[in-house]
Amino acid sequence: MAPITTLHYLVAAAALFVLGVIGVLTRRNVVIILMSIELILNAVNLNLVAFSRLYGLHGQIFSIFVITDAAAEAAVGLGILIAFFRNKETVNVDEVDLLKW
Amino acid sequence: MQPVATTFFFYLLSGAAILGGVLVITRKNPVHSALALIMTLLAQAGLYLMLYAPFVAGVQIILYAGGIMVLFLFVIMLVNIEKVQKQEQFNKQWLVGIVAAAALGVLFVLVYMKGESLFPKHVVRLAEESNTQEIAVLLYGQYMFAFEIASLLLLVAIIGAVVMAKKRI
Amino acid sequence: MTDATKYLSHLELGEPDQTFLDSNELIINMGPQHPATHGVLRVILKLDGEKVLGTECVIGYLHRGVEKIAEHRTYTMFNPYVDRMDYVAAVSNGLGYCEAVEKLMNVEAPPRANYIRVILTELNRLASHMLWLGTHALDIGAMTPLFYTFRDREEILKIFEKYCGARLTTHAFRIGGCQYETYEGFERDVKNFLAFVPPKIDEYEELLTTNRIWLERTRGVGVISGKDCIALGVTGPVLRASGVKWDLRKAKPYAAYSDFDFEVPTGQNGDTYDRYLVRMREMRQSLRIIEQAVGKIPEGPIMAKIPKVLKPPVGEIYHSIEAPKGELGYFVVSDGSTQPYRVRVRPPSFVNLQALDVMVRGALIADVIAVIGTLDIVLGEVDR
Amino acid sequence: MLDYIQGYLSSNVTPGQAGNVFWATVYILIVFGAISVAVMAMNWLERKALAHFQIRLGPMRVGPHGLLQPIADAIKLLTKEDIIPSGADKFVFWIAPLIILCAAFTVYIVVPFGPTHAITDLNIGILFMLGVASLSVLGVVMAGWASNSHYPLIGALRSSAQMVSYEVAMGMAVVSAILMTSLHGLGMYGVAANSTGTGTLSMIDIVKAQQEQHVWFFFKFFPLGLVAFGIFAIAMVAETNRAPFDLPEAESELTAGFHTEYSGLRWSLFMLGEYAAMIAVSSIAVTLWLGGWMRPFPHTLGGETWDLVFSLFPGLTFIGLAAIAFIGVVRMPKHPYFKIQTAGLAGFGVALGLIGLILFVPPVRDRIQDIYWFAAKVAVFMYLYIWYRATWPRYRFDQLMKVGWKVLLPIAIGVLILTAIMGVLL
Amino acid sequence: MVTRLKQQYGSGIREASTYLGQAYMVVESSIIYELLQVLRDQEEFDYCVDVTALHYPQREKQFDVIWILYSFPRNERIRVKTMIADGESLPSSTAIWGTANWLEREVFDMFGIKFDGHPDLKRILLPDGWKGHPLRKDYGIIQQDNEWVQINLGIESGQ
Repeated sequence: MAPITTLHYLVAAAALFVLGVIGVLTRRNVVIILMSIELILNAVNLNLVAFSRLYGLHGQIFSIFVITDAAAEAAVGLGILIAFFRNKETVNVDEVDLLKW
Repeated sequence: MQPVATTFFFYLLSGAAILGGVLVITRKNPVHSALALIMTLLAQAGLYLMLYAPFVAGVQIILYAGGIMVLFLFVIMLVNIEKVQKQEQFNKQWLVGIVAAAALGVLFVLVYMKGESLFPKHVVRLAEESNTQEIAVLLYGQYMFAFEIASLLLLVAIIGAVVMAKKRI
Repeated sequence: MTDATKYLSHLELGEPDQTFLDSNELIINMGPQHPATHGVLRVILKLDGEKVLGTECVIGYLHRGVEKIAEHRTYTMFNPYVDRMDYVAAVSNGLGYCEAVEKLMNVEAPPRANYIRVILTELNRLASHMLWLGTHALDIGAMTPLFYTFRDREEILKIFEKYCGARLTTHAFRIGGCQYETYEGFERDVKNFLAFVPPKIDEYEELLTTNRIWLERTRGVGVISGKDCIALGVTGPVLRASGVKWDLRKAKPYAAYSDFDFEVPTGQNGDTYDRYLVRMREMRQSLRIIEQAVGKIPEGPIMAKIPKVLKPPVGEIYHSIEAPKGELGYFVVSDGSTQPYRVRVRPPSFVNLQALDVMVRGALIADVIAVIGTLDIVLGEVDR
Repeated sequence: MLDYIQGYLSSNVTPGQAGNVFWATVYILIVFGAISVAVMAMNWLERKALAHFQIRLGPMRVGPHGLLQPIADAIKLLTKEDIIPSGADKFVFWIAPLIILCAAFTVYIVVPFGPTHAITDLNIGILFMLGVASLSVLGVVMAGWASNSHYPLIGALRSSAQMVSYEVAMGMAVVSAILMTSLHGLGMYGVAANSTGTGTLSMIDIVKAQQEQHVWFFFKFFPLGLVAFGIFAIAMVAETNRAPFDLPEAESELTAGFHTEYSGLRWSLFMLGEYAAMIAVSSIAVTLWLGGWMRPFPHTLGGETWDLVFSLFPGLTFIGLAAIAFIGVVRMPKHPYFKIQTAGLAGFGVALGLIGLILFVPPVRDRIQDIYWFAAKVAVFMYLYIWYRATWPRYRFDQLMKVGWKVLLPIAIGVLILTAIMGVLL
Repeated sequence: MVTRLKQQYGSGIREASTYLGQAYMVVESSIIYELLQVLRDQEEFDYCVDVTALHYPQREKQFDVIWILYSFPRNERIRVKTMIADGESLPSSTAIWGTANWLEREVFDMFGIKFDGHPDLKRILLPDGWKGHPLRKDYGIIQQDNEWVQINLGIESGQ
């Protein structure tokens, strides 16, 4: 088999990214949408780390920042979810179509 | 240390990651989705190790798999999944969404095909033995300001999450 | 206007503030099969996370109809049944019943019998408190005291066994006195026991009394005030730990208790730790009583003159004693026949258990366990 | 063949670093086998020691002094009916114990039993250990959720909150130890040979740093190392859900917490995971603060003679155990009923004695020393676990959180800052 | 005390004396609540030891309901007894003594005497769906609610 090059990693990351996008676009459940966003962020991370093999360590630094952001995003997102669930008793995004209730 | 059986492990790990990704977006039960996401994250940690990024792999395991996913599971347990499971899982625009995402994927692959020639021909040898030390030097040197901003971001996120999730303030 | 609506209008709320997660209160069943409910008590807990919003006790799983049985047995035949109620303090149960019937027949047990009764009852109080301590500590997570207390309780049971052949459901006393004369070496055994136990009690105290975790787990937990205790009819060590110095052995002395010098230990805070301390001190006071009783045990008959067939005159009597758990009362009604017309048992555990709800509201699950332990209930007595 | 083994034994890197797949596999098998045996031994020891604390005898029936009890238990658990509650999520229910078990065992990849006796030496060793160990919380949460029952759910919520909280204090304590690897200022302890100023996360290098600085981190910057170690020692008990922090499985409150609904094989996996995790966190403590594989007093009592004396310890330990076994043989009742038991115990004693004699042979002696001292230090922790369990009542949940966040964490951060200051000043 | 109460209630207190040294009084069921209230508030009987009942099937007023009270300050016990017929109900003393809650539930469970104003009057020792009140004299000693046993325990009979 051919040796594994950076391109292989990039394709794997693209696949994950696309899966994440599909999840965000098609699912109704907020929890799963948040998880899909995590998937997207991870795909980006994989790209960054793969490129860091070509251009030096900066990619890895960036991926660490991305992980930090993911943590913040998950905390806030799930906080919103809890508050929302407490008021509406649903976790479906398409039922959140009002700006105020 | 030279990685062994790179090809085999690459296909194993990336296959696991993508399979996990597919399961995340198709499962009805959010707990199963979370489990699949954990599989993806751990497989990615393995890929990071193969890419000479042990520190990122460690952070991935501690923060993602150990921290964020526990948070997810916690929240899933708080919300009532039984009801959610019986409902329609996909929204009305699911076909459009899949088509758009597929188009995006095709775009990615095309760009990679075209752009591969632009990549540097040789791979930078990253020292695995001192990876952590080098990252530390960069993080606390060149990226100091970004690091501080990230810490501020986390603080804001903590406060925001507490404010939103609290019953009565 | 009912109480509930009054409460709500006071808060100026139309209806309870029910958001979804609030309505997602957990209702869990603690028991009837649960390691810490001391038998088949079932407590339905309404929880908000770990916080207890309310409790309801469901009892009766061990109901055997003791009071109904009494109406179909003669006075003598019913005597062994009472041992099966509070089976960890069977001697106290027997004492209460025998004394109630004696009073109804207007006879009195001879002094020697009374002394034997006091010695055995106090030994049984020690046994009961030891069992309580072991299980209570086990509930709170300290495993070791259980085995220590069982080791020492064994010595008491040995004395019972030698005296009457039974260890748990002793049936030690008869109406009118005692059936058996003390065995050869009874006094020596009891004296040996008196020398053996105080260091052991010190040992328990060493493990628990100043243990930081024990203090944190018991101080300020399950607080009940003396006023609440009286309103809820709570008696025994629980009442005394709330600062009410009341012990039937002092208030209305029975058997030979008026002959002895002992103190009634009390607490101030009415929390679990005070109840623990009160019971520990009570154990030492019991030792004091036994010591005095063994020292001056009189000679003489052990059985009063009573007819072969017991036919108490028509009438009714309420007699109560200080059982290890609180006031144990017998309300005996006679219609002049050989069988009691009615025997009503006033069990201390049953009444004390009512206070559970007051004591655990707003506390955590772990406190429910601690409070059930500290109330020292025996389900055989609660359900009868 | 023999040359190959000999050639490997004289090398001075771990198989993982050497990239030697064969030896790495052998090591993995040895380590996992040894840990499983250690878990079984620990199981027996806990029951016996706890029993003796509580004036009982503990297991006595299966084999002499219950020595075969763990095997009997294993057989019982394997053949027991495996019950899955009807409302349970079967897949998650099935996978949860495996997650805990894998998390507990994967940690051993980087545990340094000796300078070369580790499966591999990762650059991020300690980070990897903490990360993988923290994965077991996922198994706990899933087990509690999948059981579809209230007690396991409460147990799981308690457990996850507890483990996540204590991980913070634990991490802080670990960081202060890592900081010490980079600090060359040694104050009253003298100056290290190699003071480069860069720290390390690698488990082997952490021990080597202690070797070079001539001090166990336990004693470094007294009392800072001691306090950090104390925080870790408390947090690790909470991490492994053991008494007095065993709230998630508090028997008297939640029946058995998150594994209430488990039985048979799956339950035994939980137990295996729990004990393996106990040994794992103890290994971290030993590596970070107690000098890992180093023998006591390597410098004060240095020199050939002392080396020889200390190298006799492994053999002497086994001879001592054999002696205890023979005392047991002598004290065994003389009734014919106990014939087999007496013979078994004697055979066990002989086996121990033989092992002890083999350990006196010089090449083996030198090779086994590191592992012996490491295991001895870990064993002390194991004994402490049993001791805690016999002595203390259980904390309440709010008190547990209070201890974690309001006591341990501030102290840990304070120690971290002070360590940094000391390192810069000295 | 007795004379004072007699003055207040006249013929409501039908009998007040002692037997074997224990004081008791028999009162009309119409004044029982008031009397208990007075006993607690004015006579300091602050501790309700027991609430129980007796069944005399041959009498017209079949049931004796008995309150055993104790006063901490006076160290005195008193039994208050009233009589009611089957099917009649009594005012609940739960508001006077918290103890009476479960004790009255037990009386209800065992005798079928209803207490008006009781917050939660339901069976306590026997299961909720049980038929019959075991401590009545006409309830046989081996009698049981066969139907309940068959439905809930799935056995023919508990004997």
